[in-house]
Amino acid sequence: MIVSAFDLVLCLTLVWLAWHVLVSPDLFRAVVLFISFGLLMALAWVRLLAPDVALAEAAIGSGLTGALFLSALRRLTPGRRGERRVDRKEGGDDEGL
Amino acid sequence: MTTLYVGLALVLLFSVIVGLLRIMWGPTAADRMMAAQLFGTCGVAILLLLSKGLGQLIVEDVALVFALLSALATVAFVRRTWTKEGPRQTKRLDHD
Amino acid sequence: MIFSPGHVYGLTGLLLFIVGLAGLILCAQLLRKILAVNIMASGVFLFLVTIAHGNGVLIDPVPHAMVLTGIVVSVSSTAVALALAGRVQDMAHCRDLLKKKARGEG
Amino acid sequence: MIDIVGTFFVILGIPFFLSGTIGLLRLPDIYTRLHALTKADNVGLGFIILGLAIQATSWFEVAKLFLIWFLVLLASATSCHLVADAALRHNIKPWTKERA
Repeated sequence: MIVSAFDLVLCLTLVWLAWHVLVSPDLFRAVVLFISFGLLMALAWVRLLAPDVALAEAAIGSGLTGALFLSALRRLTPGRRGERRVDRKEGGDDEGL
Repeated sequence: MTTLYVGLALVLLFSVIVGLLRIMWGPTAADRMMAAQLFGTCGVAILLLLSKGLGQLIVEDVALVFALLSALATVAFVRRTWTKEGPRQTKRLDHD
Repeated sequence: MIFSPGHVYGLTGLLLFIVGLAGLILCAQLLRKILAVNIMASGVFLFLVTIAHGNGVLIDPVPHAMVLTGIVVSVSSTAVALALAGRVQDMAHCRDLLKKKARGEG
Repeated sequence: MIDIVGTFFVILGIPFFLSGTIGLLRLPDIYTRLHALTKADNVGLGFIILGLAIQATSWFEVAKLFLIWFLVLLASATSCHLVADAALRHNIKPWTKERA
């Protein structure tokens, strides 16, 4: 019973995260949401009795992919100085989806 | 036993979900990154509780890898994304 | 037990694939397209592992091996795609398919 | 008996995690949030690991659990320092009562 509640909450969170990765106006926020998505995927693998896949996902999916996206983000964001883009005090901008 | 430990893992999962709010609001980039760091620690705890609750000892190894690599994303963020100087790409284009 | 994990996770994998596909088609920014492809890949992996899980008694190891290989392949192809996106931005001076300017206040 | 003590410690760790999350949401600026996050979570994880180590079946498992805790401590100390340092270099002023 409690186990299926865990499954349900985890799956809803995964879908919610995937949706917000794609619709959030700020690219940096999308990347951070994607990193947390990877972390929660590892929990899903554990629940599906696949600890080997969970091991690979924990190493590659959350660690390496997150670092890759974060270091590519700097190059792919507009503006002459990256920190003005990433470090805005107010909420996200509305430059397309 | 299973009910208790998976229930505690569920409580921690809810705490992660509430922490998502900081990623959504976070005024600065560092706030968002710190929330992701919280997820790393919470993920380790959830994995340990699940390993005890479901009786899968090997899941502790997954928690070990999580703990080992949880700093990687933050280090990449501080060193590559949130730096002061301009994009490195402009420099390289000048050389070309 | 109300839901078997097979139902829940299989449905989630399907939903992730659909959401990722929609994002891949609808989003204009290159980085977001790469994120969408990653989400699609996660959906496919989730579905495969759910098939392997079955009813939780006998677990098929072949889809696990495929998913392990797929995770490694997807991270390398992500790296290549990110490098290509950076190259496209530098050469075409636009960072998405709507031709927004890459440099300057855009 | 051992199970009861171990479970007690595991349950004791949960409020620290919750306080870390609440601190992340409610504290006013990034430095205070860093403080709440790294301290509360590490103590919470420490209690959980202590509780699980009490119930562990082998010394190898105990060593593995404490290795996990050590790695998390190392990672969170490193990343907390790095983020606070970067935030100072970005001229983010620490919160004071007057400017609230």
